[in-house]
Amino acid sequence: MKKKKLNLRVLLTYGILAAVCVLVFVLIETGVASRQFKSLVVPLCVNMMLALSLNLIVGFLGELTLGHAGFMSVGAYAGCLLSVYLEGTMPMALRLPLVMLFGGLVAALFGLVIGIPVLRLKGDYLAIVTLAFGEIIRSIILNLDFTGGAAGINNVPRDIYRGSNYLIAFVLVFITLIVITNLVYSKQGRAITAIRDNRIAAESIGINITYYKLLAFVIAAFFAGVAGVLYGHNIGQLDANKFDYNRSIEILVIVVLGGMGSIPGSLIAAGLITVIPEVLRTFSDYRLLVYAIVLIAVMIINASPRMQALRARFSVRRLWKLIRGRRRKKEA
Amino acid sequence: MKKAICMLLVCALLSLCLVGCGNDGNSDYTLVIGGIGPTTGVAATYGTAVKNGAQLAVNEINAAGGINGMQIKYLFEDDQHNPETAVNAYNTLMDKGMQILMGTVTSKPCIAVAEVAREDNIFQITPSGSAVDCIKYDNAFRICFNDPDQGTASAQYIKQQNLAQKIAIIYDKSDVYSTGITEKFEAKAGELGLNIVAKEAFTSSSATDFSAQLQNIKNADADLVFLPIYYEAAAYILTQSKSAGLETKFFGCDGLDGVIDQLGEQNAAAAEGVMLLTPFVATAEDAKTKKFSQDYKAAYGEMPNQFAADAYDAIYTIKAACEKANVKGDMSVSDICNALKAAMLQIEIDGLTGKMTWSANGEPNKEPKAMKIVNGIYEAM
Amino acid sequence: MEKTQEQTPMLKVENLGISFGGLQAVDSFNIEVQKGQLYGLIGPNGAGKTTVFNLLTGVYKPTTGRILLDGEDLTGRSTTYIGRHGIARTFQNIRLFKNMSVLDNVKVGFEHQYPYTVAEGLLRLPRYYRQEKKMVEHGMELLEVFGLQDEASYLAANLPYGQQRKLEICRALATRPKLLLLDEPAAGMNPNETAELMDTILFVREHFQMTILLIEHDMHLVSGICEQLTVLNFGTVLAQGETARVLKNPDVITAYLGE
Amino acid sequence: MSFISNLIGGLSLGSIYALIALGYTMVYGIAKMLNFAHGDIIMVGAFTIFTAASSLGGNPFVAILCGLVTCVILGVLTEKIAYKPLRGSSPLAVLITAIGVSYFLQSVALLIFGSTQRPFPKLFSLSPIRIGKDLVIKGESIVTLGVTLVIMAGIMLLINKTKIGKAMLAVSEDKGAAQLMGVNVNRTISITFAIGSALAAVAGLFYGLTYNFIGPYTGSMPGIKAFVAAVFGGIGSIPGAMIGGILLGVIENLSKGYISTELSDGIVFAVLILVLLIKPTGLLGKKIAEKV
Repeated sequence: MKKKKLNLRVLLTYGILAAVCVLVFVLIETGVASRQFKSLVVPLCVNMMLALSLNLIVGFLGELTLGHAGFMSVGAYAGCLLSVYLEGTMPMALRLPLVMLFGGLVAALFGLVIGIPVLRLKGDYLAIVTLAFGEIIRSIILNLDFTGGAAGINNVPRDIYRGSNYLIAFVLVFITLIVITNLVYSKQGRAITAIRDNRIAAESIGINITYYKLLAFVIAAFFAGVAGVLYGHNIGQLDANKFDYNRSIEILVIVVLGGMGSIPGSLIAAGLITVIPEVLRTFSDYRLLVYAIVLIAVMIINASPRMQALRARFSVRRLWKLIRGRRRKKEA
Repeated sequence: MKKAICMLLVCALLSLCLVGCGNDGNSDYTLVIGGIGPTTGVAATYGTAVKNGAQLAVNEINAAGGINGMQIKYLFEDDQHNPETAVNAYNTLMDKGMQILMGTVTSKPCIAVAEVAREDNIFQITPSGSAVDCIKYDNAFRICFNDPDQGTASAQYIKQQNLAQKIAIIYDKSDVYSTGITEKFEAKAGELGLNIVAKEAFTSSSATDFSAQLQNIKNADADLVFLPIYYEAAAYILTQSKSAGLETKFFGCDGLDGVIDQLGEQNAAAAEGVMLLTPFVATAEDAKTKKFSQDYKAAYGEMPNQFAADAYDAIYTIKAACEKANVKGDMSVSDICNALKAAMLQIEIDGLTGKMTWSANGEPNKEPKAMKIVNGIYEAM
Repeated sequence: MEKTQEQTPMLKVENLGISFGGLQAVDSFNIEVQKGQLYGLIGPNGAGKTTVFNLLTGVYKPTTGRILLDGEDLTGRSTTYIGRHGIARTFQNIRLFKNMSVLDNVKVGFEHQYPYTVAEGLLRLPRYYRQEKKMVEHGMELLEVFGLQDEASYLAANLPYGQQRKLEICRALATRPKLLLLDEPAAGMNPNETAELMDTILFVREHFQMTILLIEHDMHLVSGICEQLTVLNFGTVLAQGETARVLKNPDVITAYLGE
Repeated sequence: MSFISNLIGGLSLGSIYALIALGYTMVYGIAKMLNFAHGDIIMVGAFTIFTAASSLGGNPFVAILCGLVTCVILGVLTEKIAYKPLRGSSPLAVLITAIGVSYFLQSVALLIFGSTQRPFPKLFSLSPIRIGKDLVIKGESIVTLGVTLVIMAGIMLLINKTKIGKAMLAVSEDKGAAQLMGVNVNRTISITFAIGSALAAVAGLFYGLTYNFIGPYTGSMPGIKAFVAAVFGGIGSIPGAMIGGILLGVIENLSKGYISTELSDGIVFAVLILVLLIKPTGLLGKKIAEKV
């Protein structure tokens, strides 16, 4: 009974996302969509991947990190440098998966190396330490020669921007979504959620806290890295300053806005946060002001206890039950 | 169910920007020039200056009858100094029928946009994107100097005038402009036998307190500090060096222009004696600069900086090139670009930032002027 | 007496002690619990009962003494290790995984019994389905024992108090422990519920052949089901032995009623 | 000599961090929320003083008073409008609204004052102290350090010795229980925000005096650094925030002076990580043993 319901929810998420992807594809390929619309597609996918992966840490593991952009940058630099190196030696269809995997693995390795010492910390202390690691990574990238310093890398092949290659981004979002969903609804995912709900109880039934925390951290870092590689191959350049703590906070905004521990929530919020600032271009100078107000308003509407109670009263599910109840009465 | 509604909402928003950007069709009598730059975020000063400087030029040209009889429609989009946003801004402008691109203001976004602009073969002229890669394609030109040239020129000038024996550098490690100049400056200085005794860095996240850097320079006993940075950070350095009792000469590049206004009356003493190589100073006495500065101040309440001047010149350069190439309203974006590319090599502009001609690589040929701040105003050296 | 000599006791604790910054919370604590026994640990508030549990489960590391479970030395092991190697517990203040379903709470307890790798889980390989199916079956079996099968899909937080207690025991049993520690299982229950709980505990012992050590204040429960008792006072053992005899011990009565 | 000079530079930088961190900790420790907009309230305070000083005839005390009043009103209003509706939901939700408030204040300042940095009025003329030939201590730094110490002592007295302070402690422990004990939780939190924002105004004043220039984004970087300092010192600990701030400044300056100005950002954070790995609850934070 329960199992079916769960599968239905997951399938619904997959289905709606697939439908949206098809719709976007049709709009772009038939030329109905504007260029602005098209240029938003890949950044949106990048944000979705980042939000899904951060949600694993913040939503499911229940730990606050402010260094997600650091993993993104490590993955981006690793993958994009390899891509620059390999360009011309092999077809794109081979090179892209290879460099994405590489970027993801390097980021995951960083996640492991950083995770081992810092995951002993909790709460805001962990948040600060991850923020610190993100900034250290940025500082190091700025000081290394092969990363180009402040000038960054400017010759990353812009494969994803060209033609219909944005479809690759769709595929990546789906892979991220499926992996994260599968993880969450597995033994390992349950252990991770159990740690969030009650660490002490989880420990007492033999769950290895460090292992599962690291697992969540490493998988999240992996996808952040892949998202970074995707970002680099869309924009064609990397700049260490674009992966600072502000970027980490932006991802966190998406996760919290969508609801911690809600996978479809992350997807929807990524959409909102990517699209709203562009839609608000009509406000020109007042763009960011309006954005700030929208952010605060959405947050209050979405998360305040009073609004939640109100929503529960008027929820679609409740209405549906009411209608069904009446019908049943009539039949009786 | 709630999810479905939310997803629909996102779709609705997406389609809103789908519908919102139709072309208004009849562009026979207008020439659409698009501008891109940061008007919000930490680099907002530069973008705003460019936006305003160009607007002044557009107003003047439109009042005088436009370009080849066409009025200019000038559109400006914010990029928050972010390459991704800059590409979005570019595409938004393309949706709105942009025919010529004046931008972008900052280097990294400019490089990203240059890639896309090349694919569209749209004519691009950046007022202030100074990294070499900003104009690596043949459809792109620039008004400002590029970073390496400034570094080389500065070292040469210091050597020629024999300004210093021991040179210290303070540069912004996180900024392309600053690292670009510094790199070439060091190379040239080495070549010329100038002695660099200290090289101190800061980053965008520590750009207000310079006590340690200044102390290091003091320890190194430098007699000139080279500042390949923008005037905001320079203002901090100059005021703090005064209170730290550091008595060296200061030498900067075009980014330093604007430092007098930044310092304001109360800190004016800190700017005394600062030297810079720049194509433009807002307080210059020639009629053109005077009028520009007055108009700018009247319209926007503050003195223009070099960015505003570059943008002003960029618009007039577009005008001159369009007239030379006899650009017509019914020409396609790509045709305009091809015509302008040829015309750019033939025109000569006597702008706010000096007399300019262009070579095929898109770089302007113009002479920087060496200036020194004396009694609160610039004096030619 | 002969019995203890011929088989190793399930739990044997020797000279266990811990001090927190000079305060000796538990001192030279000895206990022997035989297989299948129902053993009670009682004492006034602050006597150090829960501290003993925390020592047994590795939450605190003892400063002196040894802990032997079925002959295996567990002294100084991590909580995770101990949880995996035979001691399961419940908590005084219920600690469920509140935002997970009832069934999932139990499934988390199966951590080491139905293993599959991360890759098998992510790729949904056959073993994932096989093991998950077994977990559901086994989990539902366990829930049925406690009459929780109809609530399997509820969030644990939404269960009434009494059922939360049961679920906690259920989750502890899911780890297939050799020894079950119950920390004040009857706290906050009315007499009817307590009576029901006593039946449940006895049933658990029968059904799973479980050795149980429990902390309790409710003397009715203690005298009703515990075979052996240890009384703690100020961190030291005040009395030990058969329930009826211990409860008659004048020292114990003084400790409980005051002088 | 240059060591002492660097140390003094670090102290002066650190005392600014400490001053900001005190206001941060106030709200952080009692309302249990990360007020990411604190840095921007500092910016608003500085701009208010700037505007008041240039339009109200330049009386410094009137200008400072204006700054204080504006910040207090702003702080209490943002709490009522943006944070209070979210009380009871996850602390992260409030963090996100605080980020929204931060964007909001920055955009408003950008629209009013433009993006160009403004020279902050020299409200007082403080002459630097010279010791020997090379040692110069800025007057502003000494005053900042002094004011920070006084404020720290003041807050500690307020919290430990007064009725409202007790109420604050109660609210920080458990809002529900405090309510039951007759503490007016809303009022207490409002007062906390009022004091925190007043401190932000003071920080804005000294920031302006020390660094001479203010802009719409002036507050964000010091805000983050102060957050780091507050956690470094131990969450909720008032002297911890003070020490955390000062140490952060000193470490930053010494690493610039003796290791590398190019890597200093990284070094500061590396030291921070090291300290937190050794002391996982900050320098003066209480180690909260979880009761099992």
